[in-house]
Amino acid sequence: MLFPSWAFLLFLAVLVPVYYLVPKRIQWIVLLLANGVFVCFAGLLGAVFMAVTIVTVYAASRGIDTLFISQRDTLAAMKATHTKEERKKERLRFEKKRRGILVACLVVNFGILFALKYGAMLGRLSAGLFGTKAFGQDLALTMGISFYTFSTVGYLLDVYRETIPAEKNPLKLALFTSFFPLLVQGPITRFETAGKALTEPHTFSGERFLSASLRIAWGYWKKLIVADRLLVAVRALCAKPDVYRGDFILVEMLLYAACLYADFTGGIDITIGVGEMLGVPIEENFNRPYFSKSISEYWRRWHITLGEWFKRYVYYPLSVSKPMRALSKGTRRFGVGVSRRVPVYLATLLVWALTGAWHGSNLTFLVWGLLNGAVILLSEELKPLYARFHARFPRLTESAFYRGFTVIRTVLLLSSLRILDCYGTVKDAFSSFFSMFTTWNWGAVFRGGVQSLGLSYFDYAVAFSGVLAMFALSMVQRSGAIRPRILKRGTVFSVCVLLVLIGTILIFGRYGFGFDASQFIYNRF
Amino acid sequence: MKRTAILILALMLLAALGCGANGTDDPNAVFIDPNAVHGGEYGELYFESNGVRFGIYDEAEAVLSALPAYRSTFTGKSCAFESEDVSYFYAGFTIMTNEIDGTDRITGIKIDDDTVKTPQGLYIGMSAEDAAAAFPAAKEADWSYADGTALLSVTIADDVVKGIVYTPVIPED
Amino acid sequence: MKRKLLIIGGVLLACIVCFGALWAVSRLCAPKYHDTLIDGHLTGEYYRETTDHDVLFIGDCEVFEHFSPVTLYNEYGITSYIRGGAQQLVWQSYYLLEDALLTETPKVVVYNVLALKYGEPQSEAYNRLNLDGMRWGSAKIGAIRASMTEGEDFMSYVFPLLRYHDRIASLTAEDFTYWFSDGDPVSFKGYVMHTGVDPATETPTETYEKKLPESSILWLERMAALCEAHGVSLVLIKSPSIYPLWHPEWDAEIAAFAKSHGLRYDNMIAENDAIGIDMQTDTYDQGQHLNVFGAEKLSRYFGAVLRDEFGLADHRGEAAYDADYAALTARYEIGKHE
Amino acid sequence: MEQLLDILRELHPETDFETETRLVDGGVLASFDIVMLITRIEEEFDVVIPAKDIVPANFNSAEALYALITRIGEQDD
Repeated sequence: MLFPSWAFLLFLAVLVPVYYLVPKRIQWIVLLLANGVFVCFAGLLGAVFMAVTIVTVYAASRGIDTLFISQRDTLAAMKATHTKEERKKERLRFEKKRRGILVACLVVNFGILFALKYGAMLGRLSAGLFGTKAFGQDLALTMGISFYTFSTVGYLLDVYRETIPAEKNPLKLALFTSFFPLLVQGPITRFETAGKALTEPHTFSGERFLSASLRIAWGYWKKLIVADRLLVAVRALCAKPDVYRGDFILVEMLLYAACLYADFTGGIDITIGVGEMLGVPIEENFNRPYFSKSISEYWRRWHITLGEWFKRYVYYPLSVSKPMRALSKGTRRFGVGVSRRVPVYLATLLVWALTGAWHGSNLTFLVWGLLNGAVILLSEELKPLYARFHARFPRLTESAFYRGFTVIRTVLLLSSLRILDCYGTVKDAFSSFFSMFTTWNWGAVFRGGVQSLGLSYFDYAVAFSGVLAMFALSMVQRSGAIRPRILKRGTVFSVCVLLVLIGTILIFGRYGFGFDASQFIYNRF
Repeated sequence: MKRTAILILALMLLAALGCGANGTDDPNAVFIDPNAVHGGEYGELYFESNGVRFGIYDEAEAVLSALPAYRSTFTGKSCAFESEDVSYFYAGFTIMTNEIDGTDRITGIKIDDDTVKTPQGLYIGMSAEDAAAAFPAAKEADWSYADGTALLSVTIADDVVKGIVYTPVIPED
Repeated sequence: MKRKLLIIGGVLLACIVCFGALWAVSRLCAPKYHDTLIDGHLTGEYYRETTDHDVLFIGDCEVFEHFSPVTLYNEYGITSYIRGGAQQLVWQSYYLLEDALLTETPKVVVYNVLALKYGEPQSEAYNRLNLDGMRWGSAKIGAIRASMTEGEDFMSYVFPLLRYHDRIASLTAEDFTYWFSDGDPVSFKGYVMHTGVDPATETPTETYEKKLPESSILWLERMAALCEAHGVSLVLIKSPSIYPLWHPEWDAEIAAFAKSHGLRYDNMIAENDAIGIDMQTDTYDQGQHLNVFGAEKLSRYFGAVLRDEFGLADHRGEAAYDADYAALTARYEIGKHE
Repeated sequence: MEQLLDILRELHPETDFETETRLVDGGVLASFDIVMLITRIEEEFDVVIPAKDIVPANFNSAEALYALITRIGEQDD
């Protein structure tokens, strides 16, 4: 059940009042039932896989927790009677047992994820997938499996690391895993924040409801007016790599950058808005990413929760793991510089390969991930060169022009990498990208090219003004969030803003049956 | 499009982008819409009469003027809308045309009686086995054989070919 | 407390203004069907009627372009109305009849059987043309649910803005002139007049299914039962167009159906000697539809049949009808001589 | 403590590590630097920093980092 559907709006319209009318004690149970309905509605098979994940993670986390307790008791008992060596041996024995449980659980969950994702790939030879949007639809059967698997496994790893105690009540864990807004486009939440808040009682507050509605409306606004409209042109451009080459690729890059931003941030705004409406805080997933000045900064502001997850549970553990440390010592022969870089290089590339694979099962995503990793490493290596450049031209590098230039450079760099999302094969992606430097057809783009993409001038005008509105909002957000300021000017003003948003969505949104007179070809065969 | 000079090493990718292109295409060529409809892509599913070869989506005017005069015409009106498809009656077959993006194009060729044969040798009234022998590929496709933009539909009733018609393949995007 | 009231008042006012604006935009964007695609205007015009009707014609363009209520009244005093629509499918005809029976009970209902060859929903465009103008009620809901093609959404019928919002980029003068008014009727009690002449030549042949779709016959059964329940005589006709073709097997099937249900069935193509339609002068599109001269001939013929068979009263002389049909005839004559 | 400050200055000469208390949150230490830092600390202090301790709280300031190193040091007694 995707966001722009009557079913989802009806689901919300029923859930929110009921959620606030039932006694506080059973609010979270109502939410759990709602999640159940949502998941089953999306597909029974998906519900089965989710149940497996919840059961295995719950069992593993309780197992690990009890092992911690018994370890503490036995060690305390042995303190008086055994030597330090024996106590250390005992501690290692417990650790081995806990690791066994953890690994078993990880294998089960990531096994399901891998089978569903790569099973789909082996079965499908069709053209390229789009970033997260097509990815979400592609696995509609198993609604949001990549999101809830990651957040639930993250919880298990936190328990394994003793940063949080295991949740005693399995239903509360089920509530965390199956929280319905997260199943469409994420983000990947942490148990400490969302998990706790889900079970706490919440009282209805008019202002929070209004603020949440504004955010949801803004999410729909970006999705239906900008994203779904530009997607038509992007799809047309990507469908025929042999026809749309040269400067079309630059147009494709820019359209796709705006389209994906509007779609992804729109979806997340709806998710966080729904969470806010139910009193559940959800981590921000974006922080005005297109204003980043470097690629590593960009990946700290785009899809933040995924980046955090990989850093916390893959990147750091990997880079300090025994094999990595042994490797680092082993390469000391080639000099300190090399031995210090080895763990970082390997960890970064592996994490980025996994990030690529997470996005989609097509080879293009893997290459996209590795390229991202390579560019990050490259820009790190060039840091000294940057420093020297800054030193020689301090005045230039402090100027606003240079800062603006770095922002544009980062956006173009990321958009270039994102071309890999568009095409089914890596060959197509690369040949299209490099055609930008060999073919000069800027004239053709504006003489018939742009019109052949399925959008009228009106559509381009609406999409462009939509992008301008998003850009303007980002500029305003530089000095703090905008919603408190709207709310500060009174309820009536906020309601007016909300109604204007809803009105413009209804009129300019790209949805429903287009009134297309040409479809009336009277066909008698 | 002149681009400013860029720090080569750090901006390896962007530098490649900035070096501009040596124009291989004619810069003011009008772009041909790849989704537009045009004739000549019907593969082996064409029809031939009086030495004139034509098929689905060919321009109607050219074909009609090349062929000898038609017997008469019929303009099919849809109930409410102005879109018209015109039928041109010839000896043994009928050509149907429709206006697509401003030009009249052939959207149907129907064989009316046994006085004419398709290039593959199919005619009205032949037995089903002879038809299968004459055009095996069409038989495998359950007598609804597509090639390029054209679709050949053969109607068979009690083992005799009753109807042969070429129509456009409806793309299911 | 006063502040709270102010807020609630302000919010309510904002909502009213917003919904008002959306209603206005919705009316602006909805196609008007007045100067172009006029067939879409027919369903709604029925509700302007002030007098009732002894005969109701229902069906597709072979009905609303073949019978002239003006001729029927001026020749025989028969009061009639045509509830027709472009490619009006059998279930749409059923529900339009059900809708009409809410407010009046005619003596005779005449249904053209050509549309029986379509067993399932055909085109979203035709659905909107025929159903948007319909009065809201169980009949309209039934008609929409039975007609919706794949991808159509019931809510877009309830709120037309959801369907036509794209049209904001392609509005014409017509949209603004008829923004808030429906404009004068485009038909003469449902009859759409054509004055052109385009003689018939030859019509294409086609391969066809021997038997009419099962679902269509079921709907015809329901229509017969509905008429019986209201004590209305149902007459089945095949209007005398020579194209689209009405195949002999279909004709036999309907004749059998009529016999088994005790209904009258006129295949007007076969009865043409009595009717006297000449497809060289009485058609405006090579025999597919009759022009005004053909329609008058057919009305003169069928009026006598209906009067004799069903004993219809001659309402000429009754003030209410005379006034109504006099105005209609005046407009009719202007249209005929344009 | 001085030894730790030398390592930090080697990575980022332009930052004043005595007073800075938002090394990670402020974006000074990227994930890249943290890994390099850990390998250097393990060389200098011969101490193994487990993955679970790599959290912003421990790396936000030099003092916090030093406290972490000493804590891990005692744990193995």
